[in-house]
Amino acid sequence: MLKIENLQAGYGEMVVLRNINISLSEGEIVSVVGSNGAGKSTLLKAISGIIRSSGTITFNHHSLTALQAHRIVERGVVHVPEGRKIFSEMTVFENLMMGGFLCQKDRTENLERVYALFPILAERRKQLGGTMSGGEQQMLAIGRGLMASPKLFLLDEPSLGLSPLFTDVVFKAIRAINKSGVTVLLVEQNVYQSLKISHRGYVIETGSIVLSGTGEELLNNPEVKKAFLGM
Amino acid sequence: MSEPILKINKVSKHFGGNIAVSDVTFAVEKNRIFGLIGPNGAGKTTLFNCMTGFVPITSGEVIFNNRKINNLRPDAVCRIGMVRTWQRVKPLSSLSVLDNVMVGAFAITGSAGAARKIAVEKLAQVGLADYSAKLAGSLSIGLKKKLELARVLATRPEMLLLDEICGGLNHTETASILQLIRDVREEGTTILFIEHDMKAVTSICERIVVLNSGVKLAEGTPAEITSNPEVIAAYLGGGFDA
Amino acid sequence: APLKIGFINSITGKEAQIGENLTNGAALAIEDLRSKGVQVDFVREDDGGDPKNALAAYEKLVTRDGVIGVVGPYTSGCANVVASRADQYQVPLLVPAAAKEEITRNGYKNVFRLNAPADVYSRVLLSAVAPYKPKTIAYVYAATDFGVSTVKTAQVNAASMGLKEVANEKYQQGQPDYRATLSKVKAANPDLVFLVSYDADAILLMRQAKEIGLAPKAFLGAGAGYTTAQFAQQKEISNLVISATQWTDDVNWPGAANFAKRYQAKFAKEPSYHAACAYEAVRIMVDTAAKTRTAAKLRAGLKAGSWNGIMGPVKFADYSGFTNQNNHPMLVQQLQNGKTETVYPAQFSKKRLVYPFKR
Amino acid sequence: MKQALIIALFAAFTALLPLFIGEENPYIIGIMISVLMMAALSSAWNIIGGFAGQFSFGHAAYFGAGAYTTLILIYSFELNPLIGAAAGMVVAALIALITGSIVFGLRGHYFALASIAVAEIIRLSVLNFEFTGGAQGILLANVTLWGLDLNSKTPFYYGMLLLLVVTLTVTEYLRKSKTGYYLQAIREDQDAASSLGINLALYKNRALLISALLTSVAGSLYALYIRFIDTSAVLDLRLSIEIILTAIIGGVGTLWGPVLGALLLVPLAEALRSNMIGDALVKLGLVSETSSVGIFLNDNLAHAHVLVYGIITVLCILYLPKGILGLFRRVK
Amino acid sequence: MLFLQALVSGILSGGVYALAGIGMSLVFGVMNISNFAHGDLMMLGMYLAYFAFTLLHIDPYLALLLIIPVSFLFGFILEKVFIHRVIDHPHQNQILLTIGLGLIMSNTALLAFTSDPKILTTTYSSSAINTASGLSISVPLLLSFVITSVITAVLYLFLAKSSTGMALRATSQNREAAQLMGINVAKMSAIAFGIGTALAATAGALIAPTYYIHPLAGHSFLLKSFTICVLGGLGSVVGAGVGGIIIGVVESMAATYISTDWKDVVVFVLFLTVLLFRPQGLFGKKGGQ
Ligand SMILES: Nc1ncnc2c1ncn2[C@@H]1O[C@H](COP(=O)(O)OP(=O)(O)OP(=O)(O)O)[C@@H](O)[C@H]1O
Ligand SMILES: Nc1ncnc2c1ncn2[C@@H]1O[C@H](COP(=O)(O)OP(=O)(O)OP(=O)(O)O)[C@@H](O)[C@H]1O
Ligand SMILES: [Mg+2]
Ligand SMILES: [Mg+2]
Repeated sequence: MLKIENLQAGYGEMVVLRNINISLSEGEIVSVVGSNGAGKSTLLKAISGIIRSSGTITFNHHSLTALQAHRIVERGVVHVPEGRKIFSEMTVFENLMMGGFLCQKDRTENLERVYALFPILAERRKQLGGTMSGGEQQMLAIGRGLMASPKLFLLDEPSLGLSPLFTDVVFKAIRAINKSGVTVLLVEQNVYQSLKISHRGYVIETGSIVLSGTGEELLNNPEVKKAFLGM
Repeated sequence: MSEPILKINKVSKHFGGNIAVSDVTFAVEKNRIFGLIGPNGAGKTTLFNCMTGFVPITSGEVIFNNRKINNLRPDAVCRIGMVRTWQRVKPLSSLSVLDNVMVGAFAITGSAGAARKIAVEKLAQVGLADYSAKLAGSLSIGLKKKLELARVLATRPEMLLLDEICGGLNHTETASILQLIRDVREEGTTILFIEHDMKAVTSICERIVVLNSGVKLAEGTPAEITSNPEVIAAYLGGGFDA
Repeated sequence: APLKIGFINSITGKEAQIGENLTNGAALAIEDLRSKGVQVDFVREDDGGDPKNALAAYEKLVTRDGVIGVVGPYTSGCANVVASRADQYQVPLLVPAAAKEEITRNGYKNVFRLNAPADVYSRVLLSAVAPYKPKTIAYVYAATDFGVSTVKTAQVNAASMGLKEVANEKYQQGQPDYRATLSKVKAANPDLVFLVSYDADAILLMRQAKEIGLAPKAFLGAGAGYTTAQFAQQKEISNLVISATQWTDDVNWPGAANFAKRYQAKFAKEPSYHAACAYEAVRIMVDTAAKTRTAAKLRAGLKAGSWNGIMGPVKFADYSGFTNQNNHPMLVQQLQNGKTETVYPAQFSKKRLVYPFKR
Repeated sequence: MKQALIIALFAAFTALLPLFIGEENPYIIGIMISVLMMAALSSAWNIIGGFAGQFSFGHAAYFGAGAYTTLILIYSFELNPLIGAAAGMVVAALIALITGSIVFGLRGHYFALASIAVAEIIRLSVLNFEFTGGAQGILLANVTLWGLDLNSKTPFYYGMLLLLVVTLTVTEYLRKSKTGYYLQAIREDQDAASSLGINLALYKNRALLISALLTSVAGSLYALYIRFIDTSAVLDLRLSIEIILTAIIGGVGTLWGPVLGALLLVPLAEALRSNMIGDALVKLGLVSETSSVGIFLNDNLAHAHVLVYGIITVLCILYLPKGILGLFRRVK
Repeated sequence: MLFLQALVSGILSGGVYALAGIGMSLVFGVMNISNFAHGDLMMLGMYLAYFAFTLLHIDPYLALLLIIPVSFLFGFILEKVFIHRVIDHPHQNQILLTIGLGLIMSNTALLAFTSDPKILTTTYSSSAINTASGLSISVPLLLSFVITSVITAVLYLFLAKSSTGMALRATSQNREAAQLMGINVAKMSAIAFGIGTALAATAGALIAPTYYIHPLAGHSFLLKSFTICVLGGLGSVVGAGVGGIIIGVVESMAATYISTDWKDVVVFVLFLTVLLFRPQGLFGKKGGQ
């Protein structure tokens, strides 16, 4: 479904990603793990068109490489960025509506789904996004992404700042979303949980893929254990 | 039991009709690592904001070193020895990583040379030495968290308020940061620690307060907290196995 | 070496509109001079209305371009600054149209002025209406050098006529709404309303005066705004407004009517008094310079000479504190049925003043 | 240390220049005085605008404070110009402290606009009061004052140079000191800065005060040099904007940026104003003076110089977003 | 009587200020840019109205139907060609760019139309309704007040309710996130600048029959527009609307009861006082982080 070949990306003159090759099949959950500054977020930004890149990215046989970010969203590739990026002077409800900017027909249905997942958002419908707590904003960001009816869901550290209870809720939700037919590319520092729910995973180190395999394989890989799981 | 350095006395904070913190009372003893946990939106960050003068307290008092500091400005709070990090990181984006930490170090020295020395040392401690010349704004999120830590350490605080400093770090990196925090404690700093990573919290904190919807739910040792059924229901859920 | 004369003017900035009239007047003068066979290198400089630029322009003209005489600058501020340097560089300066009295009151040997200074504006205007015995006066004027200077002298002149001041309103230029100010003036019910406005704010003021029904016995306009062709075209509001001017096209000075005609043909608009001043100043300067050829002799030539052209008789004299000042007789004109008519002093006028004002 | 050396070399070089140009070339010296003045003004602005990131659009107020105080004291009380300049600094300091107490609670756009409002209040008050000369301005008729020959350009040249060197030295000292770091921290993130112990109001006021004092000295020198001031020459918003423009085109927040900006913009404006560009084309024989192009240039370039200035501003911002200094950095 | 007259004149002339302020506020709000070319864009509107009147013989108020789309397009293109390139640049660069563009516009106008002011005289340019009690209500100001009110209401509804309006607001708060919602942020900026330009030009056209038309005529309104939109709270349409009327009334009252020359000082003092007690302006939101 998503095929990335020879991807190079960076900021200005600084190259961060080199020669990345990744593919995702429909219905998969794929994790990308790596230490801080390895380039995980950069990879997601390149896919969703926030930053320019060279190489080829094809999604459902269409090239995304030259498309602008908003065109990529139209194709169903939805990115929940790290750092939440909430519309801070809009209410929670308006934030969610902006998520559904492109697929207004499924709006009510999607909204129900989001409210069921994160009841606090329904409760705080009228609060300004910027005044929500860190974790609440994270929920809002995920909810807002869901409002766009993604086909491919790019999640950047969705559990960041969430309580253990909600971390579980989110991982369960990712599974459920995936079950409903959405392909997921997941970047997480919570390596254990993310690999556990993933079909496959990649390990990225200073901008290159150094390891790949099924979730199970990676979890049992001694290097992964040492580097990310603290074992 | 040693003298408490920080006393939170019936502190409340309302935002319009929204009660973020309600009548919270607890005390932190000198030279302890004290945990502050609770579900999202429980009021932890708000409590930090109240203590450091970023938002006015609705009622109650904050006492630091036997001094009431309710109405102190943020910079004054820092100068009497209490420094916080930001959950939503606030790098000084177009300054270099080194300069960021030097700004922290200037709290204890007037000389640029001395500040630079302290900064270099702290950057090495948190593992950012290789990044000193980079612009702070260009760091990845995990690295920015480390920068936050280095910057407050450079102020040599008497008390450190850490807001999810390990968020965005993996287990291995978290472990090294935790070790660093222990070292800092050894040097005489008291630490109040907000974190959702329960493994980290239980492994490092000697005492923990749990907030829920702005109210103090429980207080105790890690063992007491993790076995408290109310805490499990409100916060930990079934997924946690310590 | 060819004869070199400098010209400093404000062709950009706030004063650009009047500056353009001076540019045109000067251009016509040069054209006339060349057709008479006078070869002159005429170096033009813009000061944008900024005294610092005017000084730079003057220093450039006298030390680098080697001019032996300079015409300009237009604005009083710039003229003041340049005038204070003229004796240092010993290059004569002929000020064509700046009104500030000080310029020729500091005893500078190299500074000459063609036009009448600010105090004359109010003097002629008040003399023109004096026979009708008005009792009260109100002032409405722009907060500019010229506005303030003119009203200050008007206050002195009015006091000596026994006029009582009932309102004094200074305004910042460029406002869209003067209704509150004018209502206040209306409430004071003056016989005379003495106005100083530039450009188009004259039209604004008169429009709004009509709106709120301000109708004194006479509107006296001192200042460029009330003498423009554009103002005259707005018959509905401008009829019977009286104004002071340095020059009119129907005055019986030699060549005035002809100048007006040729100016109209060349620039497709009527000349303002600034254009006439610039024309005459350039003509006098170049003519004299052509005969004298050095700065020192030029100064003597200007001092000694006398001329009679479109600005009437010109002679740079020393009187009542002024030096090298042309004692220029100012004119009073009134708009009558869309036409500008010279109504005072009697020896230059064909029509009679209409008093009192009525709409 | 290295920068201090460069400043010293720059000062020595600039101090020697008039020996080669000479008193007989007052026009060039005059332009150089303008360059030095704009460099000093823009460097002084840079301390609050560039380092502390507080975009003051009201610096004309401090310039005007120096200029007006000096001339009023000379004109009305016949006081020594040095006393005038010192009094000007006191007035500028007062304005800075009052401004600071009003506007430093504001952030971003609000700050910029409030600083304009303060400057406009001062401009309009000067215009309306009598003792300031009002709309008529103040003309200093004296040619010598306390033994100083005001017609000579040399004292003003060295005066402005000294002011610039002092400003640069202060800037360099600040930049490497705690205060400089604190100002930059304030520029980047005020919350982060205050959480690290930085007293925002204190440091902002300190920066504004230093900047205002230096600016007011430039105003005093200007007033004595030109000997005529009115609100449009020394208190206008245009002056404030020109100061900022110079800093940005040179490179904001850097030591040498404002100097470079002044070196480029002042002569450029002068060349455009005096139609030197058109003349040069004629002199080089590229266009003939009597050809239609030549006549067009002669007639229109003179009118269009502000237009050309605008075009150059736009091009600079689009293609040199980091200023001239940024260009050098990139090449390196 | 004097009081009532001052109040009525103030409210009516405040209407045009309001429109100028709203245009500025919108550009502020959506693009976070202080537009120093705003006055020059107003000037463009004035000339458009003037030429529509003299060349096409269209009444200036009717000509709005033409002026609004033309100036919208002009603003849209201006954004696409220039402003767009500095959108990620520091604030000061954006300000200077608009200053530069303003210089280009006003000086091009100076070359093209000369510095002679143009006067647009309609049949109602100096007409007023005079009530029995002696109150005079300017006809052109009344008309433009009504037009301003309608435009303000429409704009408010557009921003609050329509999906493009919401997208505009989202873009103003976080460009990157807005992109990720599928919003074409480049287009949104251009639309915002287009609307801002159209509003400025409309304000210019509305004032043309009672003002004079000159290449630098917009400059008198620049500071006023800034004052209004800061007073009202940046980005707030309603705030700018109310701000405009407040400024109009304060000016008029100050001219009546203090003096004409101090009225601007009164306005600025009021402005600073408001900011001292409400740093976010009258209608500005405190917001989150
Ligand atoms: N805006 C930027 N400008 C310049 N460099 C950047 C920028 N953003 C990130 N980088 C650099 O790119 C590299 C990769 O960053 P990225 O954000 O992709 O890391 P990451 O793997 O997501 O790390 P983390 O786990 O900390 O989020 C880092 O070295 C970072 O410093
Ligand atoms: N400025 C504000 N206005 C209104 N409500 C606010 C404001 N700031 C915080 N809140 C609310 O107060 C509550 C406490 O927020 P706080 O940020 O303290 O939570 P937290 O415990 O730090 O949560 P997290 O773990 O998610 O960071 C939240 O429900 C939040 O929505
Ligand atoms: Mg990342
Ligand atoms: Mg928090």
